Amino acid sequence: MAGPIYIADDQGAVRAVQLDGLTALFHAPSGMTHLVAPPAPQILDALRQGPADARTLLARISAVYEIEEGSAEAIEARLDELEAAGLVRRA
Amino acid sequence: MGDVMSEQSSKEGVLANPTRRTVLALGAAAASTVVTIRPALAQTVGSVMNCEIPVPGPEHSGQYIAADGSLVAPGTPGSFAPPARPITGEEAKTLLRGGLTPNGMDSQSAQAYANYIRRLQSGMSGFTCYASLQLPR
Amino acid sequence: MRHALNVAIGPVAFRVGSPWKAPVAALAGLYADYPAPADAVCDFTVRLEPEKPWRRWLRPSVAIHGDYMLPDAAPLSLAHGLLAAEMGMNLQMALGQKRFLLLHAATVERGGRAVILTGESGAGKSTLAALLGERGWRLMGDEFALLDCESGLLHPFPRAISLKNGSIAVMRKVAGEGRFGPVLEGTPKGTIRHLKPRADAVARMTEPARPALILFPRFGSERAMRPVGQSEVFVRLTQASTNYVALALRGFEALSHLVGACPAVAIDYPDTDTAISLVEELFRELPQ
Amino acid sequence: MSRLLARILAEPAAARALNPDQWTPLVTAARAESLLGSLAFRLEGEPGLPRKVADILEDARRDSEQARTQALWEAEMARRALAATGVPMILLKGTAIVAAGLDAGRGRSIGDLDILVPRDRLDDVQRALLQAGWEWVKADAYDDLYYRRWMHELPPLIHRSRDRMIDVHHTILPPTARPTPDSAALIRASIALENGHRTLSPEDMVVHSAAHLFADGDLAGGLRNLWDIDRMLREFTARDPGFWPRLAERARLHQLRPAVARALRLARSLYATPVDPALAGRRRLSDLFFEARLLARNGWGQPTRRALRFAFYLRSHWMRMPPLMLARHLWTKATR
Repeated sequence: MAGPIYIADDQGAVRAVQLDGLTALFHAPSGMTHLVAPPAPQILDALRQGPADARTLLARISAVYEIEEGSAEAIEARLDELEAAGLVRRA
Repeated sequence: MGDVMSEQSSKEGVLANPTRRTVLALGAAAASTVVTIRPALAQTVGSVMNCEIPVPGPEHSGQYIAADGSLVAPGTPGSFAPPARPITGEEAKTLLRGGLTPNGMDSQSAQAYANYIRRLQSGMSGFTCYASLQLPR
Repeated sequence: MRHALNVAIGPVAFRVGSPWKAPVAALAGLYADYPAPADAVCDFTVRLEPEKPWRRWLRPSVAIHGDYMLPDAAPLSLAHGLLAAEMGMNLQMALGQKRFLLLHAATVERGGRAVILTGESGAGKSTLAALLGERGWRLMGDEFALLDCESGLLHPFPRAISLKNGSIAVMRKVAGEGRFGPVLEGTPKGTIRHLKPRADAVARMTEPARPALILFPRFGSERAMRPVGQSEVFVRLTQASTNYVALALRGFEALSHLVGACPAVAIDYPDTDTAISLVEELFRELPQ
Repeated sequence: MSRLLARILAEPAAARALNPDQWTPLVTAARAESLLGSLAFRLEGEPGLPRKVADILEDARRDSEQARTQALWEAEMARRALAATGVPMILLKGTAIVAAGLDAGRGRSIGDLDILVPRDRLDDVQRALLQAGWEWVKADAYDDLYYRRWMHELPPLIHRSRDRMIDVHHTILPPTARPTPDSAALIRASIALENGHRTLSPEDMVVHSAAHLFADGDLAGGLRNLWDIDRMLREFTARDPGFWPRLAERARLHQLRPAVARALRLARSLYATPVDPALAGRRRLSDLFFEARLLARNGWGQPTRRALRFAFYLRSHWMRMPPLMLARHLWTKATR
């Protein structure tokens, strides 16, 4: 069964600066700054290709990166965090 | 300044130009990957005010403080009378770290006061002072 | 307000008023060499007034009010009116400053390049900056560094240095009695005495400098230094800033630029001489 | 000083005649009345301002842009939190004004998020907000009971990570107040904005502002609220010639015609607002007291006219509660 579908703000809404290992994001709609660690930036990028549920996202990400087994739960946990921060929303 | 910014910005995004087959750890379900910067006053508070926390606040004056920091009717068994004067910012800092008990308080009531302070929420007397004592979240 | 003083400190002008004469007179003494605000317009107003009307005469206590105020601020005794004025001005900066990114940091400058000293209160940055200010550096400020979001330059905020307890004697050895304000005993922070910055620091208070080095000094341990990574510097500076969030994108850009442009080092020191030699050494090693 | 502030707001060109030493008191009074942002937008582009004044006003404009971003973001987060419940969420007060892009929102300071929802959906709303990270601002049992029994809103909630408060209203005046606005009509007439939010209809927004100003409080911050009314009246009447009769009709429906009439008279007096004379009615002696209360602020930002302020404070309690209840309320507050 498919989980909830998530949407990310487009690239223009977010300014990103790399700071050794972490990414500082300025999110214009909220005026808030978030420091995010991998895999959060990768998830946001994958989600910008179009709305998706956790399973689709996992597929998009594993097309590019080597990832461990059984990662759907971890992706969902990351999406929950990103949703709480307002960086992604449910469709 | 604009130049440096555009060099640093990940304009292309991470996926557009990835290192093929880089290992990406998705992390444990419980780990956190987002830290949000909050407004801060903590470091400057000593410079901007002489801060104190009334226990309890004037809106609840007369009530006693239970060991868990909640407010109860005066004389409730196991509860403590309020301190004679407000707790200063410095004392609160010491109390919250479980350090020495300020003068004129016994350790059990000090513990109850510390718990009261921990339960303060925005809008209550003393909250700004308490919030300012917090380490960065 | 019966008594009032307008004073400019760096790019910021204050109006301080009180129904009592003493706090305003003390402040006027300390800031006698500072210019009056340009255009006769002040950025911020501070009121040092009785909390309740009868408190003007009966056990007088000074409440710190003004354009910006905080709940939970307790009044000070009238004898500590000068400290109340200092806190009142700091409070306006902390809550009301929206032009510059405000960092809770001391700043010193040499050859147009500035060193930012920041860290928790009590780390000794104020005393260290004051000492550097007597040893060939220009003191730009002991409390707040003002980062211009457009130019990336630091503006001075050379208010009178607020010395606490032991550091009063340290500074008394290197600065003449004439530069000190009255001794304020028994304040919530202990004994306090204000030191006027050197004349050149006041004369050059509108002259900005380019940030070159960020230091996180810590007093009390063996001499040590440790480079600090960019993300740690970024987060620590957001926590040292009272207006980072309020400045939104301008703050983000200014701070990320600062963090990208300046090396950052945490330094531990057992005594001030060691601290000064560490600062000199790190400053010499900077690329020209 | 507040009178000068009101005058410059109404007629920005008058700022050219100010002496240099009038500016600091003006800025201080404007800050104390939460009107500095509005003043800054009114004086934008005004020639001949002292350099320092121009800087202060520029900072104020930028600051209010940030306040606007934060307010709209909080509304968006509430909208997301309530989306699954299907409850219509209507923005009120400052957030509604900026969400609708009204003139009154230019430079406006905004505090808590205020929303209006149908009374019979309060439980769903409460549940959804608590689940999305809002928490009760701790209140003891008495306060809680007080809110639930007598107030027009839930006890305030605060978001645990964003530290912003939300007030959830089910009507626009306490049920104990003498006028009883028709909350079902408010909700029925509400309008959808392009950005996905809802606000009250223009007429109801003015009625709500007037109710908030004169029927629900001690007039603290009243100069700013009256400025909202001035801006809205000018904008709504310019857009739509049929506005005045509909405003009159809505004011009658919500039993708030006297409050609306007084708002019109005071706006005309302080901000030179063009108003419908029939709806505004004849000037009353008591208008002078309201005017004096609204202007009770000096150039040091200090409140003045202590006795008058206290009288209005008592009035605010008197209006909200029947006498017996007021006595009980004050007794409980005094004895605990």
